[in-house]
Amino acid sequence: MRIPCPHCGERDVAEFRYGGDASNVRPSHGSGDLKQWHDYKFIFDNPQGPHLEYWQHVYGCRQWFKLNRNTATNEIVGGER
Amino acid sequence: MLKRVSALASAITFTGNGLNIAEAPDFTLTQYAGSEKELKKALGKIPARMSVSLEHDRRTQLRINPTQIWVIGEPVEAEACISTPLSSSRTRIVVEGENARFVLAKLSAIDFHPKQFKADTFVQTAIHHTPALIHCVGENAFHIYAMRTFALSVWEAVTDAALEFSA
Amino acid sequence: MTAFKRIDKPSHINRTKQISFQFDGKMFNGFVGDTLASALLANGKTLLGRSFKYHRPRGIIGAGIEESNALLTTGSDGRTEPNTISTTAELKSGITAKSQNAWPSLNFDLMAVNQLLSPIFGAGFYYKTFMGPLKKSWMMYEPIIRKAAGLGAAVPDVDSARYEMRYMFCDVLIIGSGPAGLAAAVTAARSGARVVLVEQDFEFGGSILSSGSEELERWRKAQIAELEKSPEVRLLKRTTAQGIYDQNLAVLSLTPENHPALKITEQLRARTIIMATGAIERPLVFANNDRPGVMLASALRTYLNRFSVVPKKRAVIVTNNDSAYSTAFDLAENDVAVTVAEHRGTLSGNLLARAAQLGIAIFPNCGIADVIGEKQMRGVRLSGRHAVTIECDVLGMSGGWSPAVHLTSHGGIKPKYNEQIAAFIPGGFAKSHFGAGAINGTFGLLAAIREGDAAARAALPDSKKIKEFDLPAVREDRKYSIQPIWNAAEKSNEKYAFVDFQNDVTVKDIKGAHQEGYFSVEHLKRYTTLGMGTDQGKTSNVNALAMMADLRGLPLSQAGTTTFRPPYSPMTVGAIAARSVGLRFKPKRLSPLHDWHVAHGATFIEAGLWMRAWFYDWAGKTPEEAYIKEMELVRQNVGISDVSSLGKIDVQGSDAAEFLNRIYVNGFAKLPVGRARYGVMLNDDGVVLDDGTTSRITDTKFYMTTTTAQAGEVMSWLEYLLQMHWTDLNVHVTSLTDEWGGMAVSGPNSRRALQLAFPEIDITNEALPYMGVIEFKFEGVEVRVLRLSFSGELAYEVHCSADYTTALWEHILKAAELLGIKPYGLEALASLRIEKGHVAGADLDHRNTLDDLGLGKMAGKDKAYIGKELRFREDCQAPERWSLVGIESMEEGAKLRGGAILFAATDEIKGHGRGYITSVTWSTELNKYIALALYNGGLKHEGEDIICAFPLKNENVKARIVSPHFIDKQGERLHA
Amino acid sequence: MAKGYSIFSLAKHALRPSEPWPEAWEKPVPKSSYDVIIIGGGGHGLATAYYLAKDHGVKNIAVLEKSYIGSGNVGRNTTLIRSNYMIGGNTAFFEKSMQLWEGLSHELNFNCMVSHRGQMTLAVSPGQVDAFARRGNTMRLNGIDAELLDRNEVMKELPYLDFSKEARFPIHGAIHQPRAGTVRHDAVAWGYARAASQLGVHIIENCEVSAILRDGDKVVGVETSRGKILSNKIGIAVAGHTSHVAAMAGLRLPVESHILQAFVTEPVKPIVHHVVSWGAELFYLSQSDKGGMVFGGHIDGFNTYTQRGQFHRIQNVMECATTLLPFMSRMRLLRHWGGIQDMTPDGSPFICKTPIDGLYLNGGWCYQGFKATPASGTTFAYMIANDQEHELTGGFSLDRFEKGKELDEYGIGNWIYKQ
Repeated sequence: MRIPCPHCGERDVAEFRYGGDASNVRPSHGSGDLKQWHDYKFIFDNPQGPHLEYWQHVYGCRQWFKLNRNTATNEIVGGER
Repeated sequence: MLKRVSALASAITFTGNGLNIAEAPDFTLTQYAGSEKELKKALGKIPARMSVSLEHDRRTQLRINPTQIWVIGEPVEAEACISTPLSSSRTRIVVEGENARFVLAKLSAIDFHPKQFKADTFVQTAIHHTPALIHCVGENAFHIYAMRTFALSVWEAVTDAALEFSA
Repeated sequence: MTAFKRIDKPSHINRTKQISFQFDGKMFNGFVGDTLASALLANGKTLLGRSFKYHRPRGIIGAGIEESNALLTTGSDGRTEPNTISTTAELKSGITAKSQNAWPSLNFDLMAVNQLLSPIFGAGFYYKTFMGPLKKSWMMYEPIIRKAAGLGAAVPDVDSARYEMRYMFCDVLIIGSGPAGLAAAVTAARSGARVVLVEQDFEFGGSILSSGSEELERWRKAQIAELEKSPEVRLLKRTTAQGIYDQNLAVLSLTPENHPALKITEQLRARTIIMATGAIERPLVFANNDRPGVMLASALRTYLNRFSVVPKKRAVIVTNNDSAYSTAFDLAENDVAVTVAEHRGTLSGNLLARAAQLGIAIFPNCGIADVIGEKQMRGVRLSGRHAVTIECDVLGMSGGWSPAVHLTSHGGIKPKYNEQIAAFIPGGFAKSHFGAGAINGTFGLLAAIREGDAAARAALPDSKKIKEFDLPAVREDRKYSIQPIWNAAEKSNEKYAFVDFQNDVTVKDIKGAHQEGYFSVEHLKRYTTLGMGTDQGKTSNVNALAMMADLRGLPLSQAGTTTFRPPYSPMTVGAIAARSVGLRFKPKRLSPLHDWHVAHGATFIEAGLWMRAWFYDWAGKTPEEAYIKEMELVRQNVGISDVSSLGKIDVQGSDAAEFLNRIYVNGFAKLPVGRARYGVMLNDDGVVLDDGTTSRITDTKFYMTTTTAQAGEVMSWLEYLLQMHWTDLNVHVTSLTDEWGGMAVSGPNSRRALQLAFPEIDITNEALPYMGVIEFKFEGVEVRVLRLSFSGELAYEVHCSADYTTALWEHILKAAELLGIKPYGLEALASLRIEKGHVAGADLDHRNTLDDLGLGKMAGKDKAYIGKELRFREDCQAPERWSLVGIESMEEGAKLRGGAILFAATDEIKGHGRGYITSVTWSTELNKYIALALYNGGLKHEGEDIICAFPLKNENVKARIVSPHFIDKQGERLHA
Repeated sequence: MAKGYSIFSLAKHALRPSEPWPEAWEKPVPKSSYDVIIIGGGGHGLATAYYLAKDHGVKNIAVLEKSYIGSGNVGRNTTLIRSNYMIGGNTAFFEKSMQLWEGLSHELNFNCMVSHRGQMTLAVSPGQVDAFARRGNTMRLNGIDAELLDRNEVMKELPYLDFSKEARFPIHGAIHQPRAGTVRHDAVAWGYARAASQLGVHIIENCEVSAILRDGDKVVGVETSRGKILSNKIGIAVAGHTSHVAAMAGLRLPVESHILQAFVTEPVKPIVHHVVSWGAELFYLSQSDKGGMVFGGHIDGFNTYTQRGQFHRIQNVMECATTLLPFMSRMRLLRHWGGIQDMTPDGSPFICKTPIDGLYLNGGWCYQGFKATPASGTTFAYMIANDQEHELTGGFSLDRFEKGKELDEYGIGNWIYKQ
């Protein structure tokens, strides 16, 4: 698979670190709401289709970014910085 | 001054058919970090984008991500932005000669074709599972900036890939 | 009695270059240009191996990669490889080849007795027996059955060969160099695009090489010459496209010439891919169709036209389509008597006329009833109304052609059935993939060339400008007319009618699978092992699927098809691993002091990727012996230890203090400049992520340290938070792990040692108190001294840039030599911290909460920090959680062991216990074994007696729960 | 002719070829309603149906399979079984599974080739020896077989490993579970299917569930490609697609689907007589009865349903194979494939009730679905029959993350950031 790094261009997936689902919204720092953090941390749509997710170009520019990838085909649908 | 010791103190320069590999030590590397404005203020001119290096004021600038620039050369007095000395953190290996691109192609999943990877461009990629910056400094001349602690393993990987060009 | 001979006809072998080779201990000769198979045939060798299950004698079936029988163990220069496909193996001087799966010999194989039991040994018989008499009876039968496993034997030693990997890129990848591939390559090359042409054979040309046509040979050479002159074209012979992975990654296996590597794996990223992979001929299924001498019709033509090898006297051809007549005619033209058994009833006038001209007798409406002969066929009996017996040397069979759709299947596209050619063609092509020639079911030569040209034009932008293509001056393509016949076996002989040769799957097996309900394609394959051999069903799949469809009364288009998996042909494991094996498996991470350690008697140990000095020979020869002396040195005097592997992170920016305050459980906002603080970080889930000491260098600049193991994780985590979530914070983080080296100078004499080393610097307790930090320049080098202690003694960490760490280390050793300072290693370092009760690697296992480690009080009550919410989940706060305690051995001489399970003194020694020992050391201060452990309820049980159970060594050791701080509980030494 | 499988019935059939074997499992037309519906005709679903019929007297059961039975992970795994678990909620469950494996061929009258050849897990540091010792001690204290071997003992048993100075991660010792081993994976699906079918279970292939029908908080049936089928009890056992099927009932789960790749080489004569796994990386290998080396490593490490693996992971597994077992270098890779695996945040599964009445969940098996099959079947059947948890599966609940009761067997913690 090739992952388009928004900064370095398309690179091999081996240069990246996967950061998981990016569609769950991170609760605000110190929100104090256990349930909110639980749902954010543990519950996923896990769709078969477009999936918004985090990647870090860990062997390259070390930048994290969001990527929309189709989990049914591994096609890259789009990126988001 | 204390004695400087290279991570490749034990390495022997490789000379082969259309290929030389050696350490290129004694450089000064400083990282400057900040917003576009801060970086411009501190460095004067900066590269507009990543992947293309900029020669400015007898220094080489490599923009390694949107907010950080490596400067190779004398450090700049930079009040406007954050600076971090990194000269010890990287070990520089020079690979040059008509066969250099074939050697690099065994190390990284990067298109090293002369039309794609030209002089004064660079990539940040992986060599032997470690991060490396490869800078094309001439038609067939390259600087590899390897992590210091991995430098010997990277050196071995580079010279091993060169075996077919042994003299 | 031999069935084949070499004739004088010009071909692709080079008769001026003779090569000798060995087969089963005897020497033979062949020529440059031969395959191992063609050379063996030329020498009259037709019996080459035994089949997997029934040990039936087997010969050569094909002339290419589809071969399922003629597998040999080959070797040269002391290196052997099992299951070499002899029909593709290029004949090389000095090669030795051996037949496989025969005992005691190929000619007389005792295991052939299995054939007699074949009525019992039908498909799936294993599942129905070998169950009794006892519960675990399979353990009794398995070793016997395993003995019969495998074809060749693996060699249990190190592979002397070198393999390489490389990463390449191109605009157009063309797979296959037959007429379609050559045409595509030439058109693509004319556009100036970067082209790669891949051919699995050691010659370009594909089917042209077997054609015997001078005009085509001229055309082939002209195309290759043009390609060789194009600067952006790479021509890769002896290269197999093994698989197509996501986003056009083609994986190629190359066997290079004049290269230090035996094989090269190339990962080729292609903008577009043109598949000109051709087609594979199918066998016909009839009784004893596996006898040596029964071959694919096209293979006979290849052996004739490419290798000048022909059947001695007479060949019979059996076919259901026109393609086999090319073989029949070429053989007849070369003085081989030919008879054709034709399944079809009517034939075109042209064919009949040409056959008559060449004296070929054609028997219509008939097939083969049986093959006569065992280790070499001697004749055939025809079926149908011409039930005659014909003596012959070989039988060439053609059941039609199957396009090589494998690579399209790798991407998940299912093949679809095409009635007209009675075969599966690609169900489509992915975006940027194209097909040309036989893969599309286009079997004509000129049509294939036209498709190749068209595919290249489709693959390229601005293709109109490309120069038109020259076609060879040959007659228009013959029609491919086929009347499918999937099972030509007579009912009584179905158990000898082979569908999958290598795995001995017969028509009877397929019928059995059907009866028992194993209908679906995958059930059929898995139950009968059809298509699971080294050939992966290249010749057998379609026949079997069609038979099953017939049995189910379904059209083949609805019966489903198989999914082809990479690799296309078996791929050497070492060639994929390439150079990252053995010592190079993972890079070694070396401290800037590494060379010094090597020169001064250190023994190293792997710690993740790091190589760390474990112990030094001044203290002993084994770690057990050495660490105690090294500990004593630190407790009584002063030692120096390399801590360069610690993660070090530069945290700078106007919001740096706020940032640290968020990620650590304890407060960092008010840490004064020039002071350090121990901090603990949690994950979002409230589990401990890491700990370390962070110092404030200026108001906006911090120097963070992490554990060696978690340095990379922590760095990525900080970047994640800053780049994705807290983008409003003005903070920059940079790893300094490689930039800075570090050494711990520890022991009651450590201050004296540093005073000797840096007499100009004030490091009195007042100037540099516990958890203080100072910076100064020493001989032009920036030095940072942090007063902190892992050992519990008065101690300092001295950090400086990695280029000068060795010089500084040597300077301190020299300056403090008179004190008796010496280096100590990781084992002593880890033991010293156990005595002090500092948690580290073994105790931190990603399951611990802050409270488990006895650090709950550190957390700020009123401040927010990462992990705070989930840290307070019900069970994370349960009082019976296993938490940190110290343990002292109560039995003299009895060793405590890591991994021992802990029980209260009155407990039955059974179950999961109340905890376990995480790390152990001999305490030089207490003169006994001590340990850190996690224990149910933790220090509530301080003073209680326990049992440390280690059933793996049948040990139960009495011990007591104590505070984990074994020494200097008040911290007097730290603050001295 | 006799339905039972034995050497005698084999001989009888050989002598009388005109009398065919009956279908291994019947292929009935679906009825309009059942007492219990199991969604998923894989190992777990079929085993559940079998134990429901056999142990709980439920007669009217359907297993709905969207493709052919065993088309999912039961036919894609590397066939390993073991019970080397040390966390309270896991040990007894996986040991129960091992005990059921021991008698399975007899129980099902179908030879699943349960081979207790032993598993050797190799430690590459003194610290790892300690960690393995903890595991082994816990096993022994729970009545499970385990042995600790030092380097020399390993060398004797597995002489083909790299014991040279060139080893990047030298072998310090191993933990051995003699009863661990391999099972012919497809046979497990077929054996359970046949045995369940003989007890009257309807196994309905090519029947894809498209909706779970509810009446308020209760399930009432499913919509399928073969029509509507009613039932008040529905069990989900669809490894790899758990999120997708649970979403039909409006549930969101702590599950992400990943691909795990597996590999097989050409067959060769026996050389590896154990299951071998490695502590330097997740890597495991055994030699099948047919002679091929069957092996695997890590998941690829990102959500996907494609069943197509990434090549850099393939490279990594070949590097492991060649580094640990140097003879593997010249072996040839015959085939590689992928299975979709439901990963949970703590690496442990779910066998539990759901917020919806009558809907039961079995999934999230991570790396350990195959070895769990028999225990998963018995305990899930118990739960469905009695509408309450089996004592062995109390820890496998959906709410454990909310409670902080993670069952983190391997200390993978925040696994999502690990690759």
